[in-house]
Amino acid sequence: MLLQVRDVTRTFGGVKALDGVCLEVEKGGVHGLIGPNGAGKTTLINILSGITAPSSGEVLLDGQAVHGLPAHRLAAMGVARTFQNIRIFPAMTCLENVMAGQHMVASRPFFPRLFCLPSARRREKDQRIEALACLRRVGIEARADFPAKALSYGERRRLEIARALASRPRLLLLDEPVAGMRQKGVQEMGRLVQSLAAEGMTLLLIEHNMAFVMGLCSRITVLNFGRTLTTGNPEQVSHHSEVIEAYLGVSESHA
Amino acid sequence: MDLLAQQLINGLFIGSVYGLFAVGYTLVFGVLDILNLAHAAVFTLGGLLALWLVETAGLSLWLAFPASVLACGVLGLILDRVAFAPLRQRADSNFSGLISSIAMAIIFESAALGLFGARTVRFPAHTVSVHIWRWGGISITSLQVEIVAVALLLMVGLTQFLNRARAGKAIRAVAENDRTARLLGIHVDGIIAFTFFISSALGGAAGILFGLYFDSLSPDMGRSIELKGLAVIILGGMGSIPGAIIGGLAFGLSEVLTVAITGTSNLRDAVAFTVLFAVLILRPSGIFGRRKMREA
Amino acid sequence: MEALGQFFAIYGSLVNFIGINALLALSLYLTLAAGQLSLGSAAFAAIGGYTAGILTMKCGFPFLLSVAIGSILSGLVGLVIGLPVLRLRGVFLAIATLSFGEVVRIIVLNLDITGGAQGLVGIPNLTKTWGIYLTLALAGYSIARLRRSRAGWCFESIREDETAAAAMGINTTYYKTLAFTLGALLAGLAGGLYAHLNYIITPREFGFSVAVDLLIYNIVGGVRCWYGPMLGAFLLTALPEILRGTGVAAGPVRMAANGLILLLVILFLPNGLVSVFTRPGRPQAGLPPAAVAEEV
Amino acid sequence: MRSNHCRSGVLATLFLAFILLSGQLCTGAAAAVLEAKIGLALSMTGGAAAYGATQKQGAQLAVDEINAATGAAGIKVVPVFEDDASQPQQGITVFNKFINGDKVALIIGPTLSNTAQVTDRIAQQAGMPVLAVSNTAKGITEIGDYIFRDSLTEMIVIPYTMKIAREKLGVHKVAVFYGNDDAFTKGGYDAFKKALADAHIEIVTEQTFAKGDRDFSPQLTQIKGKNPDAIVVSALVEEASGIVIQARQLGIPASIPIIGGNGFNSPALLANAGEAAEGVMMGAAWNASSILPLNKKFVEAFTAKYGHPPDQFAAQAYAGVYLACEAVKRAGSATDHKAIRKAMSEIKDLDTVLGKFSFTPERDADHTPVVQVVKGGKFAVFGE
Repeated sequence: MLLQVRDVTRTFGGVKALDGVCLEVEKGGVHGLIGPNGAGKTTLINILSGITAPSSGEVLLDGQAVHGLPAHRLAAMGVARTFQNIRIFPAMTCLENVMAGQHMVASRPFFPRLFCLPSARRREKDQRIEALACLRRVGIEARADFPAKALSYGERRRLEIARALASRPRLLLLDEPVAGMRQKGVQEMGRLVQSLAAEGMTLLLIEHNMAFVMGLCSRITVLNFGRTLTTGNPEQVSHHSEVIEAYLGVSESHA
Repeated sequence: MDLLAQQLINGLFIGSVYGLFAVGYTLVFGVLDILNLAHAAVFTLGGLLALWLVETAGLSLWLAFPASVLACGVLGLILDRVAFAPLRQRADSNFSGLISSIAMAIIFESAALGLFGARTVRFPAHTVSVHIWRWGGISITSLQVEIVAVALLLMVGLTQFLNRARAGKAIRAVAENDRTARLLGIHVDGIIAFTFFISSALGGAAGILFGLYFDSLSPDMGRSIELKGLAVIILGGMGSIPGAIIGGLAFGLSEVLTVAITGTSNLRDAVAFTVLFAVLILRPSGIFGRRKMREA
Repeated sequence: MEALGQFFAIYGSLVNFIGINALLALSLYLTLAAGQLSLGSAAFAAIGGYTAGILTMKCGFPFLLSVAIGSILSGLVGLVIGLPVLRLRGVFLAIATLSFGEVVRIIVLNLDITGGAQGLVGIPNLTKTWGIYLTLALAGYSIARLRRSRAGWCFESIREDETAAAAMGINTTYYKTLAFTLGALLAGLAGGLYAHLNYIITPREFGFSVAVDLLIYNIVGGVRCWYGPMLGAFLLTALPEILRGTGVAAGPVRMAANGLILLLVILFLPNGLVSVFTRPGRPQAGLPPAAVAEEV
Repeated sequence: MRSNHCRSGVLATLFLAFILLSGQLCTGAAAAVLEAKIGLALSMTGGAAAYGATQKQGAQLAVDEINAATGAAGIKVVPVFEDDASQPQQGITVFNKFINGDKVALIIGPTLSNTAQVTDRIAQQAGMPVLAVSNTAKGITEIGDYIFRDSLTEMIVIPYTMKIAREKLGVHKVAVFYGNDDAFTKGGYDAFKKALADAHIEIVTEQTFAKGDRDFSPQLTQIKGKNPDAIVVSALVEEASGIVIQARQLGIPASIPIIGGNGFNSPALLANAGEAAEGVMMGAAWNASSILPLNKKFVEAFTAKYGHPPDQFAAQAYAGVYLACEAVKRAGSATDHKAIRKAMSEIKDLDTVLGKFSFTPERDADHTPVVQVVKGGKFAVFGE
């Protein structure tokens, strides 16, 4: 078991965003996290990546308690993530974005750089090659020297994943990776996620696009009003009566 | 006892002056998240212009006051058009807006210096009639009462305006989220310009009242109140109108009480800024600020 | 050669001030490079300057030792202040550092050892032009080489997006404090050099307006590049003399010209003067069609 | 490219040399008239702009008068006004320009003592005479033997005032109120403190304000609570007016006099404080109401020219130009700084608007101060 979430609660000013959520993610494979708007999915991801601390409950990574640790500690333990509202570094080039993402794994001492030692140049060259590989991995190598803000929406999503990959994570949290994309983009993203899983990376995926989730995930957890509704394989989940109700209820109120 | 009562009155009064200055300041801050450092210069120009209208053009104060306030509103429009609107789309509009407002402040202040001279001047005596009431050792002037009243009226009136009037609601919508406001069909640029108009008009009015009460107007009169105004809008919570007035009162009282309690005035400003510092660290959203949730 | 001698005779002190201001601007740049808007650099310069000045004057310490101690003390204060203050963002941080600066200034004003308002008088004149520029060259070079080092990447990432930087594994608190402390260290160093330049330092030379000036140097020069702040400091320090040289009359007109130039730079050179010197070779100028978000 | 640069450099040098030479020739041609270039470093912008403006007016008036009186022989003043922006940094550049660029006969200014502390050392090193016309901080003339001043310091004015206050008004305990962030007002406070101790007057409370403050009621309320015989204030006129008005508004009776120093001696006090200024007492270097012909003529000419009466800053600047002129005239040269310095130090009992003027051996102003009181909306000499 790579990740265990036990009875996690998080309140914001009296409102319970998460209320005793439990979740287990096994090593390898793609785990889906779905639920209507406001179910607390992003809050959960924020807790898993250390951006928010849980009000109570515990989070175990490889059996080690990690809840309440700051984001950079969790990143150091191999958790990487993307954001729903894409947080790339707009003024950097794509390559620079990925190189910045190498923070956890790259050695970049100051003094060799200060004295222009060859070792510094060699290291930078290696890191550059590795960053280019990450860009190639997500299919935007051609954009390496473009400023990130000049990318298309889909490319930005990819860039953000490339940056996350640069830290060679064990667990990758993807927050709505295909939100707002057309069919073609969704398919490409699906292939990317699959190939990452095939390499043995564990992914936790938040998504609204049901077809996308059903097609990719081996297991799915459903959240509703801050509680775990159910966990199961796509087949089980899609036939779960409460799940159907939760989604129908939402779509009704939206209509 | 008289001493303390008088000090409380002093604090209430100077606090209202800070509040008056801060109301317009905080309005722009609330809507655009930008500090308009030219506000103090508009404040100065408002006072000096009204004086010029009274003294040189021979208008009565009742005409000069609205005329000058209007002119300051127009200055606000210019400010928006020249210094802020062109920068709005920039990623670093907080930084660059700050600087362009400083540039405008320099230009405005040099205009004040060039047009009105560097000397400290005042409204002609008896421009407004002043009564002084005394009870025992306590004294209050009618102007003090009027300024406190104007500050409170403005607080209530502006709050009502923002809550009730169409334009006021539009301002609040833009303050909340300009993109959503645009989607709702609000003419965002117009609303921002309007906000600048009101803010600067209020700044000008504050300048006139300030000049009337203290019998002293000079091109650099905005400087000393600028920092305190900044402190006040932080204390009160950014963008909060009642916060600006109450923050002003709190700041005024903290100054006065420092003098009253320690008996000396060396520490007055140090205490005020230490309080500000502490508030920022302990409660960054200010005493009355909505805690703006910054999403992760 | 004689013309050069003549130039230095008239503008030698200006050349010194440019160097000092460039150093101070660089110190602020360090903090800005990590995305933190500080208005406390002037206060750190004051701490460094007064400490160094007092040590050489009253304790007979050698020049370099005094300056080093002043710089280190300033850095330590930066560390202590930075830890709580850097939790704040944007304007709030600016105002917290500003109130820290005011408190420092008022303390200096009220101490006996600093000479109060009349300043610390009689500091030996030990700073030489070459010393300033050697320091500037070293500081500039180190900061230039900081880019692409571990800390450099961290600063840049935090400036771009603090939350994303944290999620990437950057200890943002550590690196923000590092930037702030290094900035304080450099400001203290510049202050120490400045103190030994003119026999005297006064609290007024480290006030709010100086803090704002330093910010202006950075924005006008450009904060995307290590030499931007130096360029800004150079141009704006020399500007009054340039205007004097071109015969713009002293007084309000020169002041207005100052403001106007600042305004033009900020409006038309979004990345500061640096953008004039960087070639538009990178595909930054002409964005590819893909720049427009195709979906959403 | 390179040779081009060289050539233009040579040309420029030749051109400069030509200009300089022709300048020399011109002065040579009109040998009968001694042309004295005087550099005036005044604060035209910044915090002290108000003083710089009136100083410039006073100086300009003196220059015009002197030049109008220049006949075939005599002295012609060429003033070079520069703005020190109330900042030491700019002051230094201005001084360097005067010394090395304009090559003036002597320098008048700068407006602020803080600036003078820095700039005057440069002049001293360069052997350039400086006449301070408004600096009153201590340690200015101590900078060196080229530094003079015609502004009587608070150290002279205030003890005299306190002596009179004690003798004539029976003042025994006072409250002191001063600006603690400004060299002038802080220096004034030091002078008051010493003078009060010497005159055995008790200080019941000390209060401070900062430059630019407009509200003084908290401090005045404290002072009122201590019931002093008088309030001694070290302030410049902007703050002085406000203090006077607010003291009276708070109900501090006119029987408790407010006593000030040089900073109070300005028509702005009368204009801005109005009736509240009645009875305010001040020790000052210049007697505005003096009926000596020289002073009367100055006040009239000034008022006619600028539409408002002069203040002490204007009077001291006006006197400064005359003193400078006298020194150049006596030295017989506008370039021999040594001679000008010597001539200046030898000025004795010269009639000026400040009264009979001499320099002390320490190059400070030496003339009788005056204690004035506001009576019927006008300055009057105390006791007259």
